[in-house]
Amino acid sequence: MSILVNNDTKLVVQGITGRDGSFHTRQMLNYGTKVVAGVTPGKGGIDIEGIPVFNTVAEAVEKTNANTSVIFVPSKFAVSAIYEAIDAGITLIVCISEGIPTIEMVKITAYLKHKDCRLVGPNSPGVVSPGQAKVGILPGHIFKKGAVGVISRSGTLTYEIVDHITKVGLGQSTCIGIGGDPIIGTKFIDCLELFANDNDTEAVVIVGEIGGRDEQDTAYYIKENFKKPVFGFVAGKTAPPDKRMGHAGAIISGTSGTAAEKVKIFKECSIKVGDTPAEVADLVKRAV
Amino acid sequence: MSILVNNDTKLVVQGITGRDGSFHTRQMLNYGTKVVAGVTPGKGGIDIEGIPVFNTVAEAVEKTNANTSVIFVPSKFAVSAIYEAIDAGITLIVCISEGIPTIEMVKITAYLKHKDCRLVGPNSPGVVSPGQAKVGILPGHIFKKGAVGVISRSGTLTYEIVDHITKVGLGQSTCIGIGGDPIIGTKFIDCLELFANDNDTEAVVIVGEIGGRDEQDTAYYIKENFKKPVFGFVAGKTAPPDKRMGHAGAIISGTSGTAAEKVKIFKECSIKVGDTPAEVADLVKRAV
Amino acid sequence: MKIHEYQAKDIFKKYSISIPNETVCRTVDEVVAASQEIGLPCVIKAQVMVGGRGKAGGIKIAKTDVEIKDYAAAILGMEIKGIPVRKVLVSEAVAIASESYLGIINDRTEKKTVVMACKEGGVEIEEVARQKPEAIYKVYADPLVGLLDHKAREIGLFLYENPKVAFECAAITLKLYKLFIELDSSLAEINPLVVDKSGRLIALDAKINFDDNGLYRHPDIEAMRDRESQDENELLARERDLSYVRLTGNIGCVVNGAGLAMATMDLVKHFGGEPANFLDIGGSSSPEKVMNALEILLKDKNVKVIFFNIFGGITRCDDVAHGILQAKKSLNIKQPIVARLTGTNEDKAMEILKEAGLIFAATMDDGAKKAIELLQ
Amino acid sequence: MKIHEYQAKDIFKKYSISIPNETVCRTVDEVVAASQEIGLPCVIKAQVMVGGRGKAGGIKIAKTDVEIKDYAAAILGMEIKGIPVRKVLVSEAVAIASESYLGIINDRTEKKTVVMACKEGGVEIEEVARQKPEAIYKVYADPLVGLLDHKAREIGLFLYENPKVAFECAAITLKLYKLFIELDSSLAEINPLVVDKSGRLIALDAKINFDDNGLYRHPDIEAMRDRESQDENELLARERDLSYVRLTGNIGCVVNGAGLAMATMDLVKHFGGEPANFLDIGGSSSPEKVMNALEILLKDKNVKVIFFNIFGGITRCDDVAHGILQAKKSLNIKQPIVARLTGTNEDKAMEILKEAGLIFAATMDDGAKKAIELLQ
Repeated sequence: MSILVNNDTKLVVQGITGRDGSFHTRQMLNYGTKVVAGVTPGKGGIDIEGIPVFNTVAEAVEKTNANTSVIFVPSKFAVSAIYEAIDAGITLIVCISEGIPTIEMVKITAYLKHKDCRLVGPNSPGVVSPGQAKVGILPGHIFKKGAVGVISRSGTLTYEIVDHITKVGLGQSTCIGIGGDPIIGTKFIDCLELFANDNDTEAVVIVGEIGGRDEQDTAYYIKENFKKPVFGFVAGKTAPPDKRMGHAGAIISGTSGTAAEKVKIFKECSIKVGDTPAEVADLVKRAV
Repeated sequence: MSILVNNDTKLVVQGITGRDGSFHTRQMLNYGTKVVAGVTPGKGGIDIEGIPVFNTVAEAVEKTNANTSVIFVPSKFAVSAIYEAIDAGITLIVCISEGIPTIEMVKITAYLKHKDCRLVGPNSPGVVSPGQAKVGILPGHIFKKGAVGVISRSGTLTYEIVDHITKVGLGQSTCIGIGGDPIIGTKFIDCLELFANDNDTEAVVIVGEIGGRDEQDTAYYIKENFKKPVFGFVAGKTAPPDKRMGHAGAIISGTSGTAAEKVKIFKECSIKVGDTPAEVADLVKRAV
Repeated sequence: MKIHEYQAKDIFKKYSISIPNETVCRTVDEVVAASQEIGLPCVIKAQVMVGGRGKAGGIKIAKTDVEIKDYAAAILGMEIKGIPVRKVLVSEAVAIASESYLGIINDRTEKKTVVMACKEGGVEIEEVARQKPEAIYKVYADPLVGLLDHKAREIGLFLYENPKVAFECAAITLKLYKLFIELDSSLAEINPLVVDKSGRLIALDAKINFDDNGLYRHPDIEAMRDRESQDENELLARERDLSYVRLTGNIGCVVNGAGLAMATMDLVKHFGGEPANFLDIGGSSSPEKVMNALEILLKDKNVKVIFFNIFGGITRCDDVAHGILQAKKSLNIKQPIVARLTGTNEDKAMEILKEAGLIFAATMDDGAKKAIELLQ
Repeated sequence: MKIHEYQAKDIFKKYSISIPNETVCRTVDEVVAASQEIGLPCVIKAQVMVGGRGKAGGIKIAKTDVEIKDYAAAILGMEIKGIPVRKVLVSEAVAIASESYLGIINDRTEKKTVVMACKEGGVEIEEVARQKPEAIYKVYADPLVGLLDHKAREIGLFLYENPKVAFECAAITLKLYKLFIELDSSLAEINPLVVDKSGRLIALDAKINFDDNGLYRHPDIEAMRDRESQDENELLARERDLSYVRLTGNIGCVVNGAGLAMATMDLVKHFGGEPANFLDIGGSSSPEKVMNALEILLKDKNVKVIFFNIFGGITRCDDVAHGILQAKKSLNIKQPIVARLTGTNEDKAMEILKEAGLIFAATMDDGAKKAIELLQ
């Protein structure tokens, strides 16, 4: 089954004519993702990698029945791209673009409230359901079809952990990079709700990091509601307070949002935590 | 049965300490309306006409279970008063205040969209269900309990027509002054939907005026959907174009929104139209 | 509230919407000076707040210095629909490649702000809406988020095939929307919006109306009100917080409430008379307000009979009666007064007025008929 | 991004939030002049962007001219948490009747802007949130409509019993919210907000942080960045579009991706080493970016070993390898380099680097361990 993206995913690439957009369109096509359309306002009519390009997402949806969008536009235009996708009736938006002001995410969240649409990201590396579809920039070759769901706030750290999971002989049902910004469309708990109902998923790995209290809230949620085994990792144990560690959301405010606090609450909620990426894969391997 | 206001109405008066607020609180109490609270920010703690005054609507609702609000605050504060009532969980707001900028009504309409709350007005004279409750400034003595629903865009013209209806020996189930502004919370059609399900209402009188196309839309709606007899009146047959006739919404734009156009469409949709207020009452009398 | 084209263009300038090079002038000499500044040919446009200026001869292109003087003199001397032309706009003659229409209003039915575009410029949009609605492309702004960029792009791509022009149009649409919202407009219109020979978009004409209910928070807009070209009675009524509109008949109407005031005019007409005005004295009317109302009413020399139609609710009939008495004394009213006063304190009113020489009416119908009879 | 108290107060002034009469000074002479202007007693406050200035002796009340000089000299000469004090704010000593806390942030969990108020001023709000959460009154702004007036009134009525003060506080709350939204703040705080003896509300201290992602649309805010008091390596990294944070260890880390960079630091520590820095070279990294990264890294003289941890995805390992080769040549790198390069084009990278004298590692764990070993 998998979650979010699968064989029914019909993808429109927003910003397909850009450097990243065209490169990853090729990568996604190679992986077998059904990329059906591209959008770059003003460039409607051309083809990229054999994919028709439209001026508007609405037109792309009308002509190709696209249901999922991936956004590769520069940060200044990403907000508009998200609204356009929502208004066009896209049901899943994966925003790779980073650098969106937080207050715009506050507004987008409110705008999404009564819409039948889910946003993953911004600043997401993408979503992959191995063997079915890859939406975003995650490198396809590290994945293997399997029963471990992965949810992560970061990009390359996700590759690292997925790679370990694959190398210990397990595979993934779906891997979601939820993005490293303080306010994101889809949080750990939202993914867990989906994984709970996905028969293909037997265990879940949560890759968290410093900043905010999403991991903490998720731990309590898991303790109360989530029946499948969950494993955790938290990056940033050595991060100093009040410094932004790359991701806009990765910042310890005073003494809150530390890795130690998150690991502690994970453990209190019976979530096994790996000290290193390799250890996470070993923990999963031993349990399933 | 009646609609909107009845014996279960528990009213909070916003702006109760003002001249109009206190005067009409007395009038509404005399009529038998269950006025349970008043609100004037900063004056919480006092009594007006024996009614406790609170600083916030939320507090009034919490302490008195008020479910309906009537707004008598100066126009500059009316927008805030409406939002406050919505946020406090009031389910019917009757806004007597006039002079609210149109764009604020555009916003309020959107804010109300997913809320369990109805707004009547602004610039409404109020709502009366004779024998049960009077919310607003309509003079109580002209009403009589009966089976005619009245919906009107104006104030004193409503009194005039209600008075005629009463004098021909009929009474009213509920009379709603929907307000004379271009954008209002509750329109003719909204009231008709409620009257359709009200067993106490056997016929409906619609008192329209120049400006906009609400009467026209309503006429088509009635033709298709509304089974009870409807009678109409349209004020402003002699109004010149492009002049605001008192009400912010009573303005003929070029050649659209004229009384002639409205009367024509009423008649096309089999709605009997009275040429004078007295004639309207006679038409109703003859039909029911 | 309406403002002149030149005032609307000043606002456009503030919002960085391109307009032609132009100057507003009050005299022929100013026009000549402006035309020398701008260069020939020049367009001279009458500044009056009514439609159909072109048809009335209020817009001319002058190609020579002689034409400039002739046209300026002609236009500055003319009346358009009864309104004397006091100012003209002297404007560069833009080389037009194409014309379209762009306008924003609040849609009463949808309860949203709507942007309307049409590939034909210079049209009367309400006429197009009636005759060829499919020619108008509409996008609605989200009331809370505003006009989203992609909606503005939709407008641009509808009007223009060239992406560069389409995106410039989208930018103008966003500016026009910003102006519309920030200034509490009820109409913001660029008609026509033109592409000049160099591919630039220019607002050739501008129309902005304002929501009267929003004016209190825009004193700078209120200050633009052209008092010269407004009816003095209407201005006076506005100052005194009364709603008054002058009509052409001879029966002066004094009514409480806008709907009833319209119905009263209609009734006078219905029974064969001609109302002289719309006049709403409002809700809680004091004797002073009645005095003020009569003073304004009587400035209209056409008024031969006065018809009071008061349905007391908040308005107390005795207040109105006192007002009538005072006015009769101080204003020396010669016209007969028909009074229909019903509702709150009507008995007291009768008592007050019993020796005032009024003609009383029991109903609106009765009052209207008596007023008409008095004219014969 | 953070700014100083005096800069935040300049912004407050623009938004009509009352602040004390005060002046920023760089020298003792300036402080003396300012104190004469303002009048004694005066408060002298160190302008450093860290908490706990008071405890560190960075805030003093001077009652005499002698104290002014002494305190000014002392504070302008001190370091607070390692940061030298270069400026002080000289401020009137406000007669305080009561102190409270008012702050605005974006709540990550609720995904809404939240206003927080507390009846105790001068507190560390995160501490209160942990210890006594019920002492904090929160109201959420509607993300699309904004902070509604009645929500601001709620804050005012929570903090103050006197309605006049409560409404003044509501007005300040709306201004602070406006500022927060318009300037892309991540924190806007008045702590303490005081009522003075005459009943007026004054922002005695001010703190505004900004969302880095929003800075591109606020060049005026970007211009407030205090380059003097920031780590020069961090500034340089920012200019070169790299994410760098200096730590105190000796193993320099070069990583692609923020999460992996943190995990790399953690791993070094896990195996007993000390990371010298956080350094994310980003996604599509060119050889130049690797060069830049190494140049910045090597400015930190504590770095004894360099650990490259690259998981190629968009980042191509061969680009990184070229960067390392170039840097080795031009920067004369003496420290040993441990390289773990996996993913896209890793084979090419190995080929490029085979004679570069690097220590290769197959995994992160392996790389971290080797780096640590090299120190011994």
